[in-house]
Amino acid sequence: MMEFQALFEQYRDLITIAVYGTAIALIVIGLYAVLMKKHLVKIVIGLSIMDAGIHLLFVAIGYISGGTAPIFSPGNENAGARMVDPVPQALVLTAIVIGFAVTALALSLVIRLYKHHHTANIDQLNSLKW
Amino acid sequence: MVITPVHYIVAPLIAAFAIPLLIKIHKDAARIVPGIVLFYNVIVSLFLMNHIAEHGMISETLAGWQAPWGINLVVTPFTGFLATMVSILGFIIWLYGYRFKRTLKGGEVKYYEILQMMMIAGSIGIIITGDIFNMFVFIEIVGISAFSLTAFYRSRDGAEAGFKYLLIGGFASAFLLLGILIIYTQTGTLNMAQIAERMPDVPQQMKIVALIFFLVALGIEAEMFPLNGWAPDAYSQAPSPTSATFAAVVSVAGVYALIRVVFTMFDVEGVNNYLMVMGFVTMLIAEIAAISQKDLKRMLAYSSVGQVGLVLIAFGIGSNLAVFGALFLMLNHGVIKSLLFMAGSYFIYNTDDKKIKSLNGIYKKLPIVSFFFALGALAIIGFPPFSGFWSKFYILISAADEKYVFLIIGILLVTIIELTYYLRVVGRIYFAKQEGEPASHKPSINALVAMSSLALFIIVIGVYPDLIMPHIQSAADALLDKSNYIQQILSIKN
Amino acid sequence: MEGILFKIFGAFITALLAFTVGMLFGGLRRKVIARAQNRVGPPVYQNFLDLLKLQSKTTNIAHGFMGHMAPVWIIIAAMTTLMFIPVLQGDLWFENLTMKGDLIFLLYMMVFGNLGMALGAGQSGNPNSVLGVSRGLSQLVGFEIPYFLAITALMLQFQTTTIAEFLNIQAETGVWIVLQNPFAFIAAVLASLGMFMYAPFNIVGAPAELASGPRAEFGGKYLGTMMTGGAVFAFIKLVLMVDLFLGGAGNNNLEGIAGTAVGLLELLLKTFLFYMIPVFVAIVSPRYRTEQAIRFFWKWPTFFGILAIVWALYKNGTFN
Amino acid sequence: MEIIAIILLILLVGSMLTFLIDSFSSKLTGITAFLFSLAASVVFFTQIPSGYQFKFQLAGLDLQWGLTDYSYYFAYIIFGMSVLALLYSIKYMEGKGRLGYFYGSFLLTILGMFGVVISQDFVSLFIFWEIMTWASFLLVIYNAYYKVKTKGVKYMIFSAIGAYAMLTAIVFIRVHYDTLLISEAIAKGAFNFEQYIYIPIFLLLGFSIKAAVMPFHVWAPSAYSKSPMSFTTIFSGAMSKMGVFGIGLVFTSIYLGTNPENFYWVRTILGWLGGITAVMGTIYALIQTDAKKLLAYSSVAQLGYIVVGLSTGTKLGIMAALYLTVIHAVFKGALFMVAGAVEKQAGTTDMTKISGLIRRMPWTFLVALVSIIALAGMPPVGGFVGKWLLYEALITESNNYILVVVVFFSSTAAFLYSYRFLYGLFLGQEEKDTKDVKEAPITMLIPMLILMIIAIVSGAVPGLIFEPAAKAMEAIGFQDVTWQMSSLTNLWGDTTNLGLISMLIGAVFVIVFVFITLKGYKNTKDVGTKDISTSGEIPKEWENLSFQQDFFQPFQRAAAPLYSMNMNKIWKNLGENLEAFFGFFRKLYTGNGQTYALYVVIFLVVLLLFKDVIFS
Repeated sequence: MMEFQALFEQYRDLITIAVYGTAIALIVIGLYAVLMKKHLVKIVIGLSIMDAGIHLLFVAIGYISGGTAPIFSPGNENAGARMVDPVPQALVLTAIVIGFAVTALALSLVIRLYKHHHTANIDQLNSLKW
Repeated sequence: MVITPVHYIVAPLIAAFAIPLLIKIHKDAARIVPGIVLFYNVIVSLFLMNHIAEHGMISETLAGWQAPWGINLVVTPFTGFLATMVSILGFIIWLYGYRFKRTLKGGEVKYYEILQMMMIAGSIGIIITGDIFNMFVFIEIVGISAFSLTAFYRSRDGAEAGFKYLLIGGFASAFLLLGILIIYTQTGTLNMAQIAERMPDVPQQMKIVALIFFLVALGIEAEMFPLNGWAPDAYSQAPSPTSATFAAVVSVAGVYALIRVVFTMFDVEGVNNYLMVMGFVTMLIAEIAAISQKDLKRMLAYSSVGQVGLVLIAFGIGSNLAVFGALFLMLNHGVIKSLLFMAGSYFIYNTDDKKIKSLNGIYKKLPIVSFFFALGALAIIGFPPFSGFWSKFYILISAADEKYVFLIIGILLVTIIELTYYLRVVGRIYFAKQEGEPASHKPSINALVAMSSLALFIIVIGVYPDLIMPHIQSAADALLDKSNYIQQILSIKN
Repeated sequence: MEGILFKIFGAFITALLAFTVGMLFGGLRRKVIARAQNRVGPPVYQNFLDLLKLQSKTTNIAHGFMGHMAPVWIIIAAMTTLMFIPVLQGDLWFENLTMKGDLIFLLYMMVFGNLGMALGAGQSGNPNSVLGVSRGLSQLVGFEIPYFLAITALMLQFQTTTIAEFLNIQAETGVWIVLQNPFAFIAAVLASLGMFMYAPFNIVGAPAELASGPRAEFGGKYLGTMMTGGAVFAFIKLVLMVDLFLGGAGNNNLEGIAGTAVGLLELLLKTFLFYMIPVFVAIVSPRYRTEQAIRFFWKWPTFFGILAIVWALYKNGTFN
Repeated sequence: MEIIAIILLILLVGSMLTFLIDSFSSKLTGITAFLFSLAASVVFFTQIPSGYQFKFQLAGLDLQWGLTDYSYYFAYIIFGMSVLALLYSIKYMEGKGRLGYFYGSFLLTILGMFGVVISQDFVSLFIFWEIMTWASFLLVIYNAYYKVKTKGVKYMIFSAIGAYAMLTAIVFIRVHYDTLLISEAIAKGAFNFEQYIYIPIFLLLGFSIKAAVMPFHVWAPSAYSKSPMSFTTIFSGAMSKMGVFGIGLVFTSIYLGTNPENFYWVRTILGWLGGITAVMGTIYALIQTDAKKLLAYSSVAQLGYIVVGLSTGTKLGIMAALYLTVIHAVFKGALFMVAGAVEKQAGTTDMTKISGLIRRMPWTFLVALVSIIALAGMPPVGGFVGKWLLYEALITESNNYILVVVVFFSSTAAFLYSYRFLYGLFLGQEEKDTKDVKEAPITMLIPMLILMIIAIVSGAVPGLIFEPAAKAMEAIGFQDVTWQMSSLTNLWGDTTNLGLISMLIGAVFVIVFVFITLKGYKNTKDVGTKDISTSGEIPKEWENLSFQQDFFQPFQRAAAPLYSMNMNKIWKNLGENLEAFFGFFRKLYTGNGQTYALYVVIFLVVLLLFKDVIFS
């Protein structure tokens, strides 16, 4: 455990960059998928990826290097200072649940759209316009 | 205090889970229980309004955590006013829709009623919550209910509209999360009062970036141009009571969220001008899009967007009188647009066609509904002596106070556009020659009661606005008194 | 009481004078035209004979109430107008109601008769009559414009709208208005060409083409009465022009009947001379189509009319 | 309860009651409406003195209702015309559908008009103005089954432009002068040109649209002619006069409170607009083949005269305008009633289809004749007085010398359509299909005859109208308005003695009429219109002897350049181009969800890029 922590200390900046970079990359990839891909499922996947990126970002900002789990346990009453900020994690949990619901709904809509239109190309779904 | 704000949220949630069970006992439970819940919400609202009139604002904390840390629900005259309005309108819309869906099978009614109830409850949640992330959750609740309801008819267009709404709604939630993220990193709190308190210490750049994310995310909910591509589709494809709910409840909640964030949390210069300009653009584009619509509900949808634009203009002006006008307009728009959607849906029900041209001479078939539609049209344009006039009048007065000559002229010119298309429809209903025999579905008694109560409101408030004005005035005062809001919330320990 | 009787008697005298002079001038016109065309022509009193014949006809055809009323209208218009025009200046018999009405009133009253005739012609049901009316009314719009311009110019220049005042002004200054505002005179003369409806502006009643136009369906007592009215009207138009531009008549220092006689002679001379203008124009003119006539009136006469107003404003010092 | 509120309540209750009664008995509606309007006017004339005031608060605003001599003058017109029009309606509307709707809106319109004149603050003025507008809109589209999209809405759009111009002025009056009371605003000089010039301009714009002044007159002809005639009677007679009411109010206070130098150009512009309105109205009236349309255009022209009169701003000019206001209501009301009677009895007012009704409807013809004489402005009927005052005001008191000619041109050309109206409906060949036409019912004739008598009397004794008019002028700020009972005097002292003229004309009429009737009485044959001399032939039954098409063709050809300017077309093009332009913006909503998403992102990026510009 300690070794791992030491290793982590060594590459801390790198990991920070990696985490934030991954988050932003996920967001950009998701955006790209949503805006550029024509397939409905790909768009939904894009949305999920974007959400995932944001969630990652959230968790990343709450992280304190070397922190502990945000649990007050007997004998560990003064852990508050070293705790990882619990709020973003709570938020992310909620957001993941919501994202899951949205994705499920989106996919069901995609199925229905495909049934009606026999295509999953978003450019052809514009009977409602102007 | 017997009744607390949390009842707003708990009652619908319990009901939502209970309905699938209760439906086993009685098949009409799916219809009746939401009504009871919504009516209970009305009682809660009235009780709370009464309470805050005597004892000042309420800030209730959930799960025993004190205000800055725990989630709190806040009822000020402002949020209380909006919550009351939303719950009453929600109940009336339920009353209207009670028998509207009787042609559907029991199971579907269940989903419809639950979703509808959750949408209204979520909207109330948006309004009364004092926590920014909690607001996000409620926005998502409303969003998911709204996406599903938009696609409720399982038709080709319904699914398409639902998907578009969902796509844009997904963006809204993503950006909202990003905004919350930035705010949280800078202030370390999610309580809106505390955020507002700590906001002066936040670096200007961060503040503005966060604000922009909020503006875009909540702009989507508030149907601001160019973020409102989903709105006309969703309004026109959803079942009609849902369209009414979108106009009367969801858009109110969206505007509330935007205003709360802009007015309370942030203190950025220029945001007022931004609201004013974007509001005007929204209104202009929406109304000129509405004028050549061939589909009735789509026309009403664009008109709703236009009204929201006017509300944003008024909030953008930002003076006490302007906020007063804006709140009055939100109320009027909720009432009148509900009435229009309700009446319009009976037209569609009778003609089996959403096209405006199929309304020719429908007056003979549906005299009362036509009357309500005409009344609503006149009221929403802003003709005296109907309630719509006063809100527009106060907004114009407030604009004049700030010497926005061109804004006033612009608003009035747009009103002329609005007038044109509404009166074309009214003219068709009453005077065009009827072609073919439309089916005859007379409005049911509950729908008539719902519509008459709205019509009565329009006329009574139009003739005697003093009835409602003190409440709106105190709501406007409460919104603008930001420091009081912060102090109260952070000091209430109960 | 005596005054009123005297007035009524004066009115009769005036009417008689107007009737006689008008008929006589009508005859003279026919004679002059005949001579100019190298014919012998009818005798000067021919119009009186015509009238006698018409009035002594035993059967009369009426085309309904308005047809019956048309001559009445014309006489009303003629008599009323006559009463408000100073025939002889300051003369007891010919004063009538001179000071009780002004130019604007006269302008309208003079059209009154035409409308009556038009209505009578309308009821006859003869399309030719109505065609004539249509042309006549159109032409009316043509010549009234320069005429009104001329009159307005006079009003502006002399700050009055009463005809007797114009006579007084001319008597006081000793200069006829034709010299004080020549442009107004030109405009008025050109307009009066149309008013008399002789060639080239005689398409209204073109005998060959429209069967005499508005009068086509009138005969006997109706036509006779209308002729009477027409004669009085001719006199009125002439006297009005003479009053407005040529100093009027009767402005002499002689007392009693002699003064009246000299005044009448002066009046006859001036009106006759003025009358010869449209008559001579008629002799040498072909016929305009209606729109040509209207266009004509809206060009040069109107131009002179506007010039007259400018002149009047210049004279009364508006530009200073 | 305040008596003035009771009058409003009577009208409101009447409106609702008639609307409801229609479902039980449509015959009763007309009578009910008539009785309610009668009750309202009786209460008004007996209970409310001039100078009455009533203050109260609504919506946090100080409102005030009341009557000055000026508003009383217009109240005369409103109630007088309304009662007569409703009496006329009873028979006129008989057998038509939706009577409850018609009479309900009718009474609401009266309520609106009455409200406009009693309003002494801008908010109630605007409220009643709008009530009047939309209630009348309901009546305008009553007949227009196919033309809702264009005709009715056109009226409403123009009305709305006017109303909103007014509203703009009102909100700025409140800001700049901190008052909403009309009298206070005037006292503080709100209408002056030295201060906030857009306030009077916007107000004038608002009022002149209701008065159908160029270039906003295009709504009027179709709205007037498409409404039921009994409504057009007060539409043209009383409601358009609300515009006059407002212009008069604003204009006199500008005139009395402003340096004439600043005022000159607006006076000139308004005068010329009025003049051009008169000319355009007239020349379009004389080419119409529908009698209703002809009258409608003529109304536009007549309102042009009134505006010209107002624009002089002098005593005589305002007097002329006020006098014309009443007399136009009287004779145009009568004429619209005549048109309605013809429409009711003969089925149409298209002059190419009917003619020669004089023998069938003699009384109607009599009314038409007298009213047309008044319309043409000929003595001895009342219309002449108005024309005389107008000319004399323009010549003696104003310096618009060319304008007077324009007005004169218009009123001379008015003879053309005057004749056209009488000839087209009543004279000319009697066709077979109008043989069975009956005289209008007595309840339709009575209001017509009353109006006719007013027209005749006011020609001989115009002082009856001058008296309240002079009081009205004193109420809006003119001092020492002089008038005589039956003669007219201008600034230079020239008089026209109307009493004498009427007596003279009457005397000559009697003498000549007796003479011409008695002379050869037995040998006078009254023959029909087929017995005419066409080249010595007796025309056959089938021969077409009606001359109704292109009636004033020569004039039309001569005045062709005037006809080329068609305001209607200009507005129509503007409207269509605007809609096309709107259609272009509408394309932003492509219907593609991805595009919308793209908008969101682009909007976000733009905001982020320009954040320093937008949020300083």
